[in-house]
Amino acid sequence: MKKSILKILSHLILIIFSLIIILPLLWILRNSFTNKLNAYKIPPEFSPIIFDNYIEIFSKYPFDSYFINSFVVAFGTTIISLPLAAFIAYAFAKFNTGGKQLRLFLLSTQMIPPIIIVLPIFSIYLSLNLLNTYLGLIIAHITIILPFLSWMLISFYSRDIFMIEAAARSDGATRFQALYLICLPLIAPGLIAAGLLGFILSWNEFIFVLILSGKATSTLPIGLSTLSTHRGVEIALLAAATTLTVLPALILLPFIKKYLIKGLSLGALK
Amino acid sequence: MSNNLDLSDRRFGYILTAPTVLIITLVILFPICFSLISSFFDYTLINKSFNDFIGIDNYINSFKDEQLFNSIFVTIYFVILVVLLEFILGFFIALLLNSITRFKSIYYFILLLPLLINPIVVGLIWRMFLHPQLGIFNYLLSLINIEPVNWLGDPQMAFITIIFVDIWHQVSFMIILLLAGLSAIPKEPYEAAKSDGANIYECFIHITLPYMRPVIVVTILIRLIFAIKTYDLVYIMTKGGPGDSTDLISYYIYRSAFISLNLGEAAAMSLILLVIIIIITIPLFKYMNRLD
Amino acid sequence: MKYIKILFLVLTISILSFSSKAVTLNAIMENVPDTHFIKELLPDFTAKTGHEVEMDIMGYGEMHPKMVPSLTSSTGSIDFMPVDFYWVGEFARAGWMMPLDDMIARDGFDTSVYFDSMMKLVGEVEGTTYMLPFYNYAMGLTYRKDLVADPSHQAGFKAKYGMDLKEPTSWDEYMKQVSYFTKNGTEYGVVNQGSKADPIAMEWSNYLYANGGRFHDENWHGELTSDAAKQALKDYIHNLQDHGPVGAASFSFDEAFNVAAQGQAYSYLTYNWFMPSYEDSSQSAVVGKMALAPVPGNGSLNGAWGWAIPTSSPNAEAAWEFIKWVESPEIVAKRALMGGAPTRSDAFSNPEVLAKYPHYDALNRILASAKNFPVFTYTPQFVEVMGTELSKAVIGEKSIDDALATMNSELEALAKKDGVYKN
Amino acid sequence: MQKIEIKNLSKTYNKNIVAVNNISFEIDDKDFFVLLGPSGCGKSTTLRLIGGLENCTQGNIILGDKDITNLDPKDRDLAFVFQNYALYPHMNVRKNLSFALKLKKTSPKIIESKISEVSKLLKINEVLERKPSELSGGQRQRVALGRALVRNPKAFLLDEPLSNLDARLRAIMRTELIKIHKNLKRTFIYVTHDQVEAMTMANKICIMNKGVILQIGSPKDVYENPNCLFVANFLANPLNNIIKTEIKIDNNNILFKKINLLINSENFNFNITNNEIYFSIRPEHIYLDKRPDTIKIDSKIEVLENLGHETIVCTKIKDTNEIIYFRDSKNNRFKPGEDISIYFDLKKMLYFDINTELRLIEVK
Repeated sequence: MKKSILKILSHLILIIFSLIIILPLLWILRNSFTNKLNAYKIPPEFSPIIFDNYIEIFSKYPFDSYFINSFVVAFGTTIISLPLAAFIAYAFAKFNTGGKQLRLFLLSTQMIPPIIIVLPIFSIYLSLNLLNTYLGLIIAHITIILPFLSWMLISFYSRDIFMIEAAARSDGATRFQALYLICLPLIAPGLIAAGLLGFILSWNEFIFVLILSGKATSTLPIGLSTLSTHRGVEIALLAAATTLTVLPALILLPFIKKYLIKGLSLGALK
Repeated sequence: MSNNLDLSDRRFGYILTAPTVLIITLVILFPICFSLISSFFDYTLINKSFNDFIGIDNYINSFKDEQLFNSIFVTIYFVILVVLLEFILGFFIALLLNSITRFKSIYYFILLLPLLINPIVVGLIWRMFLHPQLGIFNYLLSLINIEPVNWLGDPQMAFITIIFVDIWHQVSFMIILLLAGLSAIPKEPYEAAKSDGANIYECFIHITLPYMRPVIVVTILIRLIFAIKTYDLVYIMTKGGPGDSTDLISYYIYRSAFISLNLGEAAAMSLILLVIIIIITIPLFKYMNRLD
Repeated sequence: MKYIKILFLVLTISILSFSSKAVTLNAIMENVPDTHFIKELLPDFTAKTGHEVEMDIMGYGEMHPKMVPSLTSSTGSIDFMPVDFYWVGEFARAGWMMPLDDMIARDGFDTSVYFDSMMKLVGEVEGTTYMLPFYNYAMGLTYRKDLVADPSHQAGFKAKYGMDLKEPTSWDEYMKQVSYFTKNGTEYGVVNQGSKADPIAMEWSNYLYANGGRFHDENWHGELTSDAAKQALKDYIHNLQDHGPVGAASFSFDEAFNVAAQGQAYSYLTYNWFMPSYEDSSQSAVVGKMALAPVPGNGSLNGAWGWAIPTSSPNAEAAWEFIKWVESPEIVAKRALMGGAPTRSDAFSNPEVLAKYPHYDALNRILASAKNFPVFTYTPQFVEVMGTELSKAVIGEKSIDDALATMNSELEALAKKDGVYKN
Repeated sequence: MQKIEIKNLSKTYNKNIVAVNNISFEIDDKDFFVLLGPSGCGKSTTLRLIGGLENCTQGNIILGDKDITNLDPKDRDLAFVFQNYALYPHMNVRKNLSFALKLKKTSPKIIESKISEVSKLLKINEVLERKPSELSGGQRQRVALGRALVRNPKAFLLDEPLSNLDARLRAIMRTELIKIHKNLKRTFIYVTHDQVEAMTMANKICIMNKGVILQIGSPKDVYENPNCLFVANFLANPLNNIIKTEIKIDNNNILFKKINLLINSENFNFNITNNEIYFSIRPEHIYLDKRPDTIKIDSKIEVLENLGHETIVCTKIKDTNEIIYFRDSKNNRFKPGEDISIYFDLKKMLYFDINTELRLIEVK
């Protein structure tokens, strides 16, 4: 009895919390189907649904290419960063490679405002012909995302996981096989969470893309900032573009369900 | 004396570490050294040369700069409040999410959404919502007879508003990390504790917290660094105002680099900032090492 | 050896002349209507010259950071660029702009079609022409002409102040109108753009000029502690707090415009090109009700963008072709008809344009009398200082005198640093 | 013929914590070799060192005639069974069993036949498609064992494999392990802290404490002839009776002061340097009837522990505070508080030096 009351209370709090998160987003959704005049009308009035904003962001602005570029860069960054982060975190957790100094070094590179580093990187890229390329953007994003993912994953390599790894080693696995056949699947919740954050960080990164990209490789944040013009914010277009921006979450949903919600039962350990 | 196996263990560690360290070093170390050097010169984008060595003048100027100190204090308040509130709220929500089984993915999906929205957009849309006359917030408040709130036009209120919007936007970051940590805790200790008659609170103190400690420390550490680097939100929402009530240090440095084009001074301020961050994070870092 | 050299030279020249025949010009442009209009007209340019133009369109805030790294490097990726008057001093000082005098003389481009003040703002720097003016954002008074024309208000105003209600020409008259229309016919007498940095700095400059003040004298000695400046700031705070909406201290032009566009304010001192926006029924509830006038008391602040060619431009000659094309009378007239904000004065007397946009008459008057903001290397920094100090004065964190004194001393310090200050 | 030789093996953690201190021993082929000792004695570490899961600080491990000290675990061909099984939680039982074979690139056919053979032997053929988390403790234990068996390794290293099972299952698995060992004819190295397991399964027991080896020998040997007090104490069920006492020798008699026990000195031929010693007598060497070479002691019953098939009797020796345990094969024979006479088997009494705790050697 007491348990079910607790459950209901939990859901109640979660519903309120979800509402706080989602109501502003629904208001954005609503504004994406109206024009600026109606978006700002107080008290709000019902207005006929129009799709002009969605058409305009693709006809007047190259949002299709912003989307593709964002996907390529964020996906590329995540795919490359994740294994590297998993490897270095393993080395930190298991062998304490490089000691505290290396860990602190890795993190301290991220404590400097990106504005300061991006200009020298611009000069390097200029001479290497990396400006306005996917590769250049992905490399830049890896450097600012990798340290965080590495740190995040250290704590997921628990003693239990190393024990199972030991079993694999005595079963005849090489160090590397034990790492990717056993350890990586076992830290899947951590990897998914890290991958998600890596993707999000790259998806939203602004300064590096601004300086290092060009027309061909500009990502969504640049496109979105375009809508804040000197003649005012194109709020209806912005609402439409934002609505599309959060769509990738739908793609991520099955992964979330599989790895994060259930968690990985390590019940077989004991 | 170490034997071959120790050696090959260590070698394996180096092999796994090398790619990351290499990339980071190649891409970031040069810019950092560059800015370190430029901080000792009158190095501006207008006059890009290392001709005018001025020693530590940039640092002295920074220390004399009242605005900079104001920014540092504003940033410290901001970071502490944001990280603390987001952590408490995030941990609470993560625990709730971890305890339920139904509709979990729906909640999760919802809280993921704000993270996918660019901070610039977050700033713009919230500025619209919080418009004193034309925003939906004050309209809703007016329905229950509350006077229009001056969300961004009043120094104290603007600071609170920025913090609120940041929490709205970023609290999910905490939730995702903490929930991942929670889902990696084995179930057995809880079952054992419950059979020993422990209540929820005792389970939390004696099982959840100890298991979660490393994840908590890392989460706070990472969030702390991100919070210190926040600039887009104030750039969009307040431009650091009214007055200089929301003038975060990263935005200050941004202006010094891109508006004043004074890279040498911006670099000096960045390095001062770096030292401050390290001073703040080292206790956390030490604490974490003690856990191993 | 000599022959090889000659051969090489011939080769280079032929390559250069070939490349000048058909190149792709790259530019970073602001996301404003004019940019989109030019984009629409580009096929005409390509047909005439064979050159293609690739425009990377972005928000104002992103342009400067985006352009600067490219300008500082020896091999540029930008062929021509719009330059905000903010950046003119800085770009000239850094040597990022190519002098255009030779080309102008060679091709006989007539620069007298631009207002003098416009050429001073975004044309010449210390006698050298680096830019041709592109589009203007001079500030004016936008106000509710329907309210002014309303007989009941005319009677009421006359009864209260003993003067006729009409388009205000003197500052005092305007201040009375602001006071009159507050909570009377509409919600607010005025809406201000009080947000930090450029919105408040630009807006207050109109107040300064309208009160007869100025930033500095000929020798760059600051005049911001003058009585006129004090009165200007007093007026500004008074308007913002007593006759404007709550929260105007945080408004950027977007918020302020929306208040006016929703019909909640009698007047808004702002950029003239908000007029087409007021007439756009998808964002305005005051279609046909707004009028533009010079800021009363000859207070209009000038503002404009110019066209420049970076010294690092790989295709300078083709870029000049483009600027000549885009500033040709026909194209400027077309841009004006599409709803742009041109700077050529002939566009303002074009009957076709005037028929479509009656406010161009007022704009003509504004541009003829508009005063410039201090243009020097440190304009952006000075705007920052102004933004902070004015904002502090508005929220009461600093007294009017203190804020103005700080602005004054910072202006002098920056002018000294730049070398324009003369003893 | 694969003999395992451990030579001067040491393991030190963090430069100062010595887990294993210079140990040497040999394991013959097909031995069931048990490393026995209390927790933290270094037995598990020794096993992990042999398996290559830890790197030794010093010493050598020789398998057959090959030095495997620095060999990677995968190249040692030794199968490990872990105390908590360490099954791969993300793989089902079949995949758990086939993991090692797949790594060796064994053909699928052979893998299949191996798995069916082993799973039948261990009675887990019904659960092959389940994940470890869906198995009972006993089944998990069998899978862990099966994972080692399918590999047909040179030797099996078992680290307290039965300790997580309940008493009944443990007894069953014990016999099964003995059977498996007999059938496989392979070397088993088995770590446990349970002397019953050690005694029943081993053909050689190695008793460790504090990182050093105390005694190695057959179960009978170490049981009957413990070389030190620790071994004597550890190999006893339920408890060894150990009494620290002052002795007094006069003429032909020796007096154990603590319990007022006077025995004839022909039963006590030791050189002692101290007038204090430990002596021990196991519960099963205390009788209720007089037999040859026994000595009578009067005592009073304190507590009776009825185990069903026997009773553990706890008595207090008359006029002392010393408690003595012994076993009575009949139940419900006594009542607490009752006075009884018990008989120590003089031939089974063991004596230990008070300082070194080593067994006192009989002087001939």
